[in-house]
Amino acid sequence: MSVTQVPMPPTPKWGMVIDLDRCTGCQSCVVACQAENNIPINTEEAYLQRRAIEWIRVERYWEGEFPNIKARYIPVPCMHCSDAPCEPVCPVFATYHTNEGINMQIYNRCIGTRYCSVNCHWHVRFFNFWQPKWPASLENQLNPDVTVRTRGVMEKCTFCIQRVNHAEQNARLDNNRAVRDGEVNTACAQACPTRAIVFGNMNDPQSVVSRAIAGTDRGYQVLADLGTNPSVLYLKKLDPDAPAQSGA
Amino acid sequence: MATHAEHAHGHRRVQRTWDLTPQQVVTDGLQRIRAAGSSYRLALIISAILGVIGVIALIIRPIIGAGWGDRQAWTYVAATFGFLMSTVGSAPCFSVAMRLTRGHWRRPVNRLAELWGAGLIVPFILLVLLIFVLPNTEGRQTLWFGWWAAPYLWDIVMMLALTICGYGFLYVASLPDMAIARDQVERDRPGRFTRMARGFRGTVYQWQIIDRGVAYLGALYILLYVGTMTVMASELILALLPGDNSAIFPAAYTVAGLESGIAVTIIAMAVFRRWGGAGEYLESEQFFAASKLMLALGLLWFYFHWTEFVIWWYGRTPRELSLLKVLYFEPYFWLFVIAFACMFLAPLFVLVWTRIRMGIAGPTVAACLVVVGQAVDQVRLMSASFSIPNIYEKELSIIPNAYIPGVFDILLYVGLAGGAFALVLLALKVVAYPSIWEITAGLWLRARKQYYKTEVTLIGKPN
Amino acid sequence: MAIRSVLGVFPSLDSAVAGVDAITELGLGREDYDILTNAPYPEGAFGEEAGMHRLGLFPLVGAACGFSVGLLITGGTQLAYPLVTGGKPLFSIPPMFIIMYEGTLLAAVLFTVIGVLFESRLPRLGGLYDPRITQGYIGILAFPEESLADRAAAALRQAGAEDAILEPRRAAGGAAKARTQQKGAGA
Amino acid sequence: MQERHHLPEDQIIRDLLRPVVYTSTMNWVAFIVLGGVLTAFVFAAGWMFYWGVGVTGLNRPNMWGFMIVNFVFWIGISHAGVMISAILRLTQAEWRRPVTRAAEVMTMFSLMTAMTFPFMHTGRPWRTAYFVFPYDFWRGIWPDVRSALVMDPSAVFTYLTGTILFVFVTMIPDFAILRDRSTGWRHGLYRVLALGFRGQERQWKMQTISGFLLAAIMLSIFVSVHSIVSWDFAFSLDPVWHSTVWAPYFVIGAVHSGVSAVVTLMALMRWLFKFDSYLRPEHFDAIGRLLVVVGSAWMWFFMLDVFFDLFRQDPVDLVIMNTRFFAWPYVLLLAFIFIFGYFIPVPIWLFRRFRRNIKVMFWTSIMVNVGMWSERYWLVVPGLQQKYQWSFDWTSYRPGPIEVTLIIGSFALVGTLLLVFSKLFPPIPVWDELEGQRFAGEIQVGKRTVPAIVREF
Repeated sequence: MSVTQVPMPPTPKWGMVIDLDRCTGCQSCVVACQAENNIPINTEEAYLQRRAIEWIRVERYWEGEFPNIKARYIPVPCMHCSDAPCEPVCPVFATYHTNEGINMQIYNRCIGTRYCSVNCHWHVRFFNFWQPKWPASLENQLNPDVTVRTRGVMEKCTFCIQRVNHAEQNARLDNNRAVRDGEVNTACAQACPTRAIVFGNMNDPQSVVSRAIAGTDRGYQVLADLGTNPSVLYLKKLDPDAPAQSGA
Repeated sequence: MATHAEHAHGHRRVQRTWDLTPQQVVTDGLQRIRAAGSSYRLALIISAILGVIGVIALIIRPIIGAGWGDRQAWTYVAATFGFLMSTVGSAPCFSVAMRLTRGHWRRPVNRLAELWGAGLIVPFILLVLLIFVLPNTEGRQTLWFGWWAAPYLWDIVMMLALTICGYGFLYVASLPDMAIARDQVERDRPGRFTRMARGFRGTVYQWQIIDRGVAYLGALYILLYVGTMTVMASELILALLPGDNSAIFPAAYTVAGLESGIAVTIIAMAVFRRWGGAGEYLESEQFFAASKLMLALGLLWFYFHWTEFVIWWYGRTPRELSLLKVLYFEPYFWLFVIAFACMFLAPLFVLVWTRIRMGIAGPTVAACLVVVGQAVDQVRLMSASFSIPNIYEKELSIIPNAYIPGVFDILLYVGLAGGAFALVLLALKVVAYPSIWEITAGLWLRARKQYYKTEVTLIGKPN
Repeated sequence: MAIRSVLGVFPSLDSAVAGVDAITELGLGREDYDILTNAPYPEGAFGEEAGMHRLGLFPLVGAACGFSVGLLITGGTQLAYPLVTGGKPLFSIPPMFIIMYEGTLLAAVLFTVIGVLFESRLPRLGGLYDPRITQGYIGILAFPEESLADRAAAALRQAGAEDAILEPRRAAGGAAKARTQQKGAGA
Repeated sequence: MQERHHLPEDQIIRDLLRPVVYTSTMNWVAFIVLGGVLTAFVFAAGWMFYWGVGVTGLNRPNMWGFMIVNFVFWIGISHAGVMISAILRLTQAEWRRPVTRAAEVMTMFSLMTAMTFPFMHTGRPWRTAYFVFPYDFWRGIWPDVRSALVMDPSAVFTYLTGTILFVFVTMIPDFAILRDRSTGWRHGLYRVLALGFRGQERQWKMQTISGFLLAAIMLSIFVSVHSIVSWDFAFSLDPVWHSTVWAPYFVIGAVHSGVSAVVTLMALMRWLFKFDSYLRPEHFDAIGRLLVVVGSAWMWFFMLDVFFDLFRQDPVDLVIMNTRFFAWPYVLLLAFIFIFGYFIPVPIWLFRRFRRNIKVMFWTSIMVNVGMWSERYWLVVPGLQQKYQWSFDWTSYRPGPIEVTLIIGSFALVGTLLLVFSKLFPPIPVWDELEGQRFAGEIQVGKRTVPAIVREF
């Protein structure tokens, strides 16, 4: 079968910028992620067991002593490290790196050694300790584009891979063009009321996410000295009184 | 793979040592003390000249420009220190290890291993000089955690204790032979043996003291040696390399030291066999057993370095990558290759064959290569650590270029090693070889016996 | 000429050595008799055994095989399924080395054990044996010419054997084969 | 060695085969007690299979816990076998003879037990089994050789295969002895296993040489196994785990705990099977001396690990070291490590009188393993609790009842397997003991008779 060769569009590198100066700690990203990605309901019991699953979580730290105390928030999704320490430890290739810079998790392959979680220093890999259950009323709201995981497998933020794939499919059908900026967005970025989270193609200098990081000197990576080169970048909080919070 | 059993029915040559009479052992042991040979004198003169050259180089070098304060200029002093610690310093440990195994083959070898300890004063003096260029513990990586007078006082104390213990070990282990020399050689005019042997008459009590003294001093020596090497590896190398907290390194450094300690002992065995008239005492059994141990330590050398490498390879943090570069892959790559070939590949591929280990030449060649490898490896390590300009970083940001030695550096390295060797040769003036009392004690514990159609050796194992 | 084996069962070491002398007088060489014991005696107690063996070769061959298989598996899987993990090279040598090391040693062990069985001619099927040997009796298994067999048995008995068992008479070819099997090709 | 005396050969055979043919009351008691614990073990394992890993006390940062600790512990115990039999064979130490079999068999069973733990511990054990054997090649997904968890099974399987073969080869002559003295199904079993062994001179020669060859190979495997187990931890970037010294440190720790376990086993065998004239005080003496060296080397590596973790004064490491040294329960475990693992037993072993006292040796060896179990827990668990700066996520870990049952059950499992083994095969190599008798001699030196051994060269 001969097909007219259409040049392949340049490979994107998906990335995220989180502006801590804009983050209010409202947790809407957490809720959006929960709804989008079929994450089991985190009951009180799950929290008490320290086994809650939140692909993105908002960590809250206190700064200062009592009267002058300040709350600091840092939303933490998977960093999608370029040299992710969690990947080479998996014996069955259940996690690997796509050429679009996404740290992928393949649930079918996973046998649950939990080594990836042990070697993830951002604590963003979650294990299904129990068989996930939804109340009957919620069973019909599960996202059909996202696998429902069983017990005994790891899961984590996928940069809403179902949305990325969808956008790329559309672009491919549309004369194999590149995905345009704004065509794909993660649930957390979409839900963020203050636009603190921006998602997009890091390889495209014109994308919102590239411009967000290019136009500032506040950018940093969390645990940069591990040399894993995360794809999620943070912008420091601007604070006239206190030194900027670094690295959570 | 080599086995004892192949040994067992390969040749049935029986070592001649155990058929000697005690009188012959005494005669052989006192031979050199009665009349030192010309080759001995020649070796002593050459090594003494080397020593003088080394001392001159050591003094002149800072005067003609290198200066006292520049740490990098002291690279080769540190390398000499490390090299001597790994050879003359570690050989007595080999003696202790042999005593622990309680084999009879060790008896002619012990004295040779202990003898190297006579050179210990040289590394001690070098450390006293080096201590002035070491940074204080403020703000740098350190084992001492703000101890009083650390690191200066404690480094010196450890090294001093090691030196004293080494000389003490040599003295106690050869005291009975000094008494023999006192009675046999200096019967008419009391000399150095009379002074050194004191009142040793060989009473049961005195023998107990000797036995215990050798055992305790030996155990103490090993403990001190391991401790000192650990501390020195951390002071001279790890502490000067920003971000290097490789815990295996002191162990690897010590094991490399022990390996070359056995190597120098094997070389000494070969020399004594060839030129020292000890052919009846040092036969394939000794070379076989000593080289087997050297092979084992060579394998350990690789194992320890491999674990360090593979952890860093998996870790891949910028800190670890820069350390891999500075120590192994960038400026000192070829030095590492030589050390790797000499310290691991040579023992492995030469000594893995039983037939080679049964001979004399194979182990000797391997031992010489190990000593060369050790010398090169010390240069690699000390050059890497002494040329870091800013040791206070969290991780090494710039990999410095290789340190190229000057003429004085080389002269110093060779000269001081020769000087230590001269001291070892000098020690032979008061220490008998072959060691009379140990070999004689072994004579009683071997017997040949007819067992039906074959002849077997009985080896006594007194507890 | 056909061989017919004889097994003399001796109650003590002294009588067994006498038995060895007796059959040596009959003209049997060292390769014509074998000693069966329940534990090793110092080598050569019954005369030097001249058997060659190639046991040392087995682990070397095994190591070579294991190394190659390890190389194939580790190299092949990385090339066949090139997935990037953790920014490591697609063809990572250090981990290969570790698994190849295990493969080398595994095959070396397997081959050594095969070698031990092969060189000791195990498993053995048939051949003369007496359960008293594991009680501490010493068996002298002689392989005389068929014509000498009865005399050998008598000599063994004379030397102090409690029993001398003669192999049942067989076809000539079969007996010769039995001898090779019992003694081993290298003997 | 005054207590060494010559025993008639048939008495040796009879004594050493006694456990196979005679079951004492204590033996039955042991079977029943161990069987009871084992039932609990099976129940706990089944419970966990049914409900999932949720029944354990594991949580998000602490993804590995008790079961991994226990895996490391049993792998460590398994290192005794080869340490004892390989090193002692290679150095031709005469006192190895009665010790080797028990040590090797313990290696075998503790390895099997150890392997059950990572298997049970995975989220989907059925998939894990599928991953190990038979691998689902049809999907074209091969294991990632870069993962330490691929090296680990390969090393453990190599070690287990090697150990089983090693034990088998050294047991062939004993199978022959049993074959000639048994009837019924046992006879059939031993006949098959003995492979028609007749004790030809050539067969004995092969037996001796293979002892050396296999010992040398097993020694190389043995070093790699625990190194790779340590790399399961050290290849990660977790602070305090990511230490270059862990491989040899784990190996020497394994030898320390394993050799101590051999002492425990020897004392138990002596008591249970009345092997008083075979497992003599001189054997405990020799092992005690070995243990002083091994224990001190272990202490050196322990110190290296601790000191060089603190060497950089990196806050990330300091937090965990602080927990290890000052927080409950790690401070207690640390005390166990120091006191039970080293500072009580090793000074005791320095004295000949105590080394020759079986009761003292028994209790000190138990102590060492209490200390060494604590050490594994102390090393592994705190490493995950306070990783990096995410103090929001720091959590402690407490094992659940299922995990505790599994750990206790693992001891029963090894005990039962050892007991069953001793009902089928002699726990002391009979032929080796006979050989030892034949190779023993005496040398007269003045008024003293020195025990001697025969060497053929």
